[in-house]
Amino acid sequence: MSIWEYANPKKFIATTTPLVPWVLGVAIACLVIGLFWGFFLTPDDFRQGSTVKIIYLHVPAALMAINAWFMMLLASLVWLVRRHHVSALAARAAAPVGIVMTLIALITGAIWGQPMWGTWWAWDPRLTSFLILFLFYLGYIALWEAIEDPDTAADLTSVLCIVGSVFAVLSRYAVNFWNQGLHQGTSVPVATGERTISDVFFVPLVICMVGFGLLFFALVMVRTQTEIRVRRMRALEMRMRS
Amino acid sequence: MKLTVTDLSVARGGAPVLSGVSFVVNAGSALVLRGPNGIGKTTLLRTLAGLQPAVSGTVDVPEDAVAYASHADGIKAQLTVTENLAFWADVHGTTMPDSVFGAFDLDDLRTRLAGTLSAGQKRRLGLARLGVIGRKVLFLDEPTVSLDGFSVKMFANWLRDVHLAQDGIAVIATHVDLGIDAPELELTPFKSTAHAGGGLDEAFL
Amino acid sequence: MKLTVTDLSVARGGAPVLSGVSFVVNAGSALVLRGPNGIGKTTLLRTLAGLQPAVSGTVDVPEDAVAYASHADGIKAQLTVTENLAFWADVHGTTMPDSVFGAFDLDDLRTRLAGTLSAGQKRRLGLARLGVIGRKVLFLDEPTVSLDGFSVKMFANWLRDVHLAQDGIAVIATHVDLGIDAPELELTPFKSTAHAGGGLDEAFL
Amino acid sequence: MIALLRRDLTLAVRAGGGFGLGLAFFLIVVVLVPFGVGPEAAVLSRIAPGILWVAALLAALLSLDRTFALDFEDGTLPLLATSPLPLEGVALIKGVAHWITTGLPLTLAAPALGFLLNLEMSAYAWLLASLALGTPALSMIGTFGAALTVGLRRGGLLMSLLVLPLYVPTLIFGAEAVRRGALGLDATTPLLMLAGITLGSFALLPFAASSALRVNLR
Amino acid sequence: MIALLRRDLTLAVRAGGGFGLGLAFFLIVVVLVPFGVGPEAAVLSRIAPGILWVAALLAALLSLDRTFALDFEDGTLPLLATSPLPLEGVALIKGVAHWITTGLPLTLAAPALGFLLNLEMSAYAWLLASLALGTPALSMIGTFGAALTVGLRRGGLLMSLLVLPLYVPTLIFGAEAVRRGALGLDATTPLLMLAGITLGSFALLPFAASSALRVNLR
Ligand code: HEM
Ligand SMILES: Nc1ncnc2c1ncn2[C@@H]1O[C@H](COP(=O)(O)OP(=O)(O)OP(=O)(O)O)[C@@H](O)[C@H]1O
Ligand SMILES: Nc1ncnc2c1ncn2[C@@H]1O[C@H](COP(=O)(O)OP(=O)(O)OP(=O)(O)O)[C@@H](O)[C@H]1O
Ligand SMILES: [Mg+2]
Ligand SMILES: [Mg+2]
Repeated sequence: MSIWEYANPKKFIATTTPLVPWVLGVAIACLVIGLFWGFFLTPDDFRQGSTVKIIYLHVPAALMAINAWFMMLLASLVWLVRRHHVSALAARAAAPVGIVMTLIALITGAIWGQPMWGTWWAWDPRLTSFLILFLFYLGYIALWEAIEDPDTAADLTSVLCIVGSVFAVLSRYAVNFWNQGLHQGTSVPVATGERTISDVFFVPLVICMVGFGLLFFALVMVRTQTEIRVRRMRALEMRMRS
Repeated sequence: MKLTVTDLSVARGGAPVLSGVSFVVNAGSALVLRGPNGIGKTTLLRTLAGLQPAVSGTVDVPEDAVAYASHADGIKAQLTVTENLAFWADVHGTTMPDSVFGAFDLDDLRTRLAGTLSAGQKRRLGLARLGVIGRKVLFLDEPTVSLDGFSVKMFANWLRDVHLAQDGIAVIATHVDLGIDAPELELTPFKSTAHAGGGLDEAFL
Repeated sequence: MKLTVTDLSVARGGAPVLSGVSFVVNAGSALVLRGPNGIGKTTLLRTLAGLQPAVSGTVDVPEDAVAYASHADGIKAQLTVTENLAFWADVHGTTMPDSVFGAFDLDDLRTRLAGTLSAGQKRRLGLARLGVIGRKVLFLDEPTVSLDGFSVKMFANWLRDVHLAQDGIAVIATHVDLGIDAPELELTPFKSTAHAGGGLDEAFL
Repeated sequence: MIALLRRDLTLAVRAGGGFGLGLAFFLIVVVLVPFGVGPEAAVLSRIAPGILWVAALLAALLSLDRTFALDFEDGTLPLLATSPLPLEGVALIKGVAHWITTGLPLTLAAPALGFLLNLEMSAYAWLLASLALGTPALSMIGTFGAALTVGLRRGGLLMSLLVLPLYVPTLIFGAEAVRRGALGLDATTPLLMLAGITLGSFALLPFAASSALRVNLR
Repeated sequence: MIALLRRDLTLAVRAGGGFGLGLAFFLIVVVLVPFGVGPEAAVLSRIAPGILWVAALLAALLSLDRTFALDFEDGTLPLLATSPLPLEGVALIKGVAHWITTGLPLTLAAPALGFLLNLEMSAYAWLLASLALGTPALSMIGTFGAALTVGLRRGGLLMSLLVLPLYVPTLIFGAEAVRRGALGLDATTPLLMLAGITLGSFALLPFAASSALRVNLR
């Protein structure tokens, strides 16, 4: 059987319903452990003092903010090519979660920036491109909300998501070109395996990242289920009426 | 040329509207769609013209022969009557036959800005567009709204003597009597019942 | 109450359209305006309703009893049928009679967004507004456009049994037969001749 | 009149977040300026009061566009004109509705955007006060502009052209108040002027707007 | 397609100076900024490149608004969709027409407005070049946004929200080119990037726009 069978709304709900409590449970466990470990069991950084602990919220949130957009892009492509309703709804469900992640990254970053750079906000490329990402999320969600017919909305937001992705990458480049910035580069490059961060900070950070990832996954599942139920109610209403 | 509709189901706003509509219209003949308000005439015509997808069933017609005309007939208020028609002729790559002004009683209005026409005059201009674009298969949604009796007759004459006589096809939704000799299709029997299914949201049930 | 029109001349876009129109409509009766497209029915009705000034002549009618309704009937697509009507009831300080939904066959459509109605259903909603605002003198411009036969009859019934029966007045421009028993006024004889004068630009001649 | 206000607000919400969009535009203009001007904090903080006010003004302007146009196109306006509501009241209500959907959220959000432009700490109170006092004037002046251009197909742009010069005094006093605040000076005078402009426009412009509407309906 | 272009230009002229209005808006934004920011020449000259570009962008945006909306409301769009013109062509032509009525006059007028903001002498050539290369991208991106929002009643504002983030790269490279010019540096790289964005948009966005149109017509 093919993976596309899960694109059937009924099957999707049946499969994910038992999954959600587990994923959510593990996510919360990871977050509790990771945050507790990070906040209370790691030493203060020799330069940054205790403010370094913001990293346990900031970095996972930033990561998920980007991944959520990737997921939306994928789901949009699936919707445009194969027209599975669940994928369109999943994209719709992911957007608010993604924008909240973006906001968490922005806000924790701003709080961090105050002691580190002496300012709440600086037009640093990394920060700036996050702000742009926030705007893309905002536009995407606004477009979903503005259109009455769900299929039309799904089509148009998918087109927007694809075009938006291209321009988001372009903006990232442009912003780099425009300003070299204060924000540090990545210190957890997945590909090379090198890292510039010590193990004491690294292990709880990874636990937090896993926690955020699973939390995102669980939230998207729940929200997709809700969207499916909304559509089902709509369908029932139509049937009653005609 | 021939318009063949087989077992067509159409939906609007996610709700099934009509189902199981089948008919054939041969070259040189017209079909009049009848039915009470809200039965689905507009939805059916838009589907036939390819402006919205069918839920199921097929519409068989050469796609580049189709034209659609509804209440909103794409008239630009800031262009004159002639300019409006010339634009559509240009878009369709045809030349504008001068006879069209006579056929739709627009002779005196040629240089008037379309925005200053009365309701009926504007509608005549919208219909004249059909005489300009040279399409063979016309889907007309209430073409004679706000026309006076004389103009209705004029339009019927054009349809019979020009369009159908040249092997055209027309499917017309209307509530009034056009005075042309065409078979009528009452749509009430095709109304989708509650459990007919086929709406776009069916997948969720 | 009485509508008295004396020697009225009306103009549109600077050109005289009709001149010397006089008539009286008594409480409880209607007048049907007839005439070919472009003769000036819309212009006359707008002048009667006070939306544009008359060139000469007088319209005598209590101003706060007047309502005007045309093709564009002020329906908001994003509001439901009930909300649309409730808004107009509120604006006119009346209470919405529940019977109006029955009278215009809107019972099943109460909670539908007006944007999702078919052409005829929308028009019924526009007419239902007249039953809500409680105005006594109605100026109606082609009220039955795109209504089916049954709905036309329903509207005629409402007009006769509700509006006129309560001493209302109605002046209606239409090209179709409404099936109400009212005197007709053919406007063709009042058409302004080229030298009739009375246009707004007369002062420059 | 309450019915009209309620309807306009309902429509603003139903038509896809009427409240949010003016705000979003404000946000975006404020965000775009640094992309144009460059990221230096000193420059940004210097021009912040002016930019915030210009952005507020443009946001108000853009959402004005269709205040009357929608009601004109679907024939609501002639119906309102023959209703018991005075057209002056209609114009006033439109101004108020525009302020609630645009000016108010804009005022509340402005401090957050001040951060982005590195606005001086001392200026925030003045920013809030000046916007609260000044944006109603923007709404009412804009409503007048919308009434003037309601019948025109490309009204939006023409309206901007007519309205922007009328916005100049409001802009000058508003930005001046914030700038003085940023410098730690007293900004009571420009604030009083703003209040005066707002009161004056609400007292007089509904009449001008309604006569413009009446002419456009002919 | 030429017929469509010709008609759009005629309509722009007939509807009350389509050419002039985008320009006028540009002028007014540039004039308003000194009112907000204050009159010091040094500050103005520093921010001039950015402000000119932001103003150009807003002018382009505001006149976009009804690119498709008018054709949608009066039913032209479904008729074009069933005509022999490919919808991609329609979208492309709309972009071109928008550029001719807005981008082109704006480019030509920009140097004059540079004077108002005390732009450095060395920057004028770059200003012209960057606008000439960048404004077509603004038009085409905006046309895409207009196609997305054509069916919505309050489309104008939503369109701005969708389009402005897409404008960011164009804005950055455009303003950067002028700024480098003002500092007497070489600005070839940003200009090349601008040209790339313009070419890319004209190559790809007509397809995205036409698919959005098709969906909106359903
Ligand atoms: C609003 C402001 C900020 C935003 C939007 C932001 C955004 C991001 C993003 C997207 C990442 C993930 C990068 C990656 O892993 O590749 C990240 C990581 C990080 N950020 Fe921020 N940041 C902000 C402010 C700050 C501040 C003020 C600091 C402290 C000086 C900071 C320090 C870090 C650190 C240490 C990392 C981890 C980098 C790594 O080790 O991978 N950020 N930030
Ligand atoms: N967006 C929508 N959502 C739900 N139902 C809709 C929507 N749009 C239209 N409908 C319904 O679909 C049905 C078919 O509408 P359609 O416009 O095709 O009718 P019609 O036969 O053309 O009627 P008329 O003679 O009044 O023009 C109507 O009952 C209408 O209320
Ligand atoms: N702005 C204008 N400039 C010049 N002439 C105009 C203008 N507007 C309308 N007219 C003309 O005025 C005349 C009267 O128009 P009106 O709309 O009143 O006619 P009508 O009787 O309502 O016609 P219909 O039955 O077609 O609705 C028409 O001949 C019309 O062409
Ligand atoms: Mg219909
Ligand atoms: Mg008329």
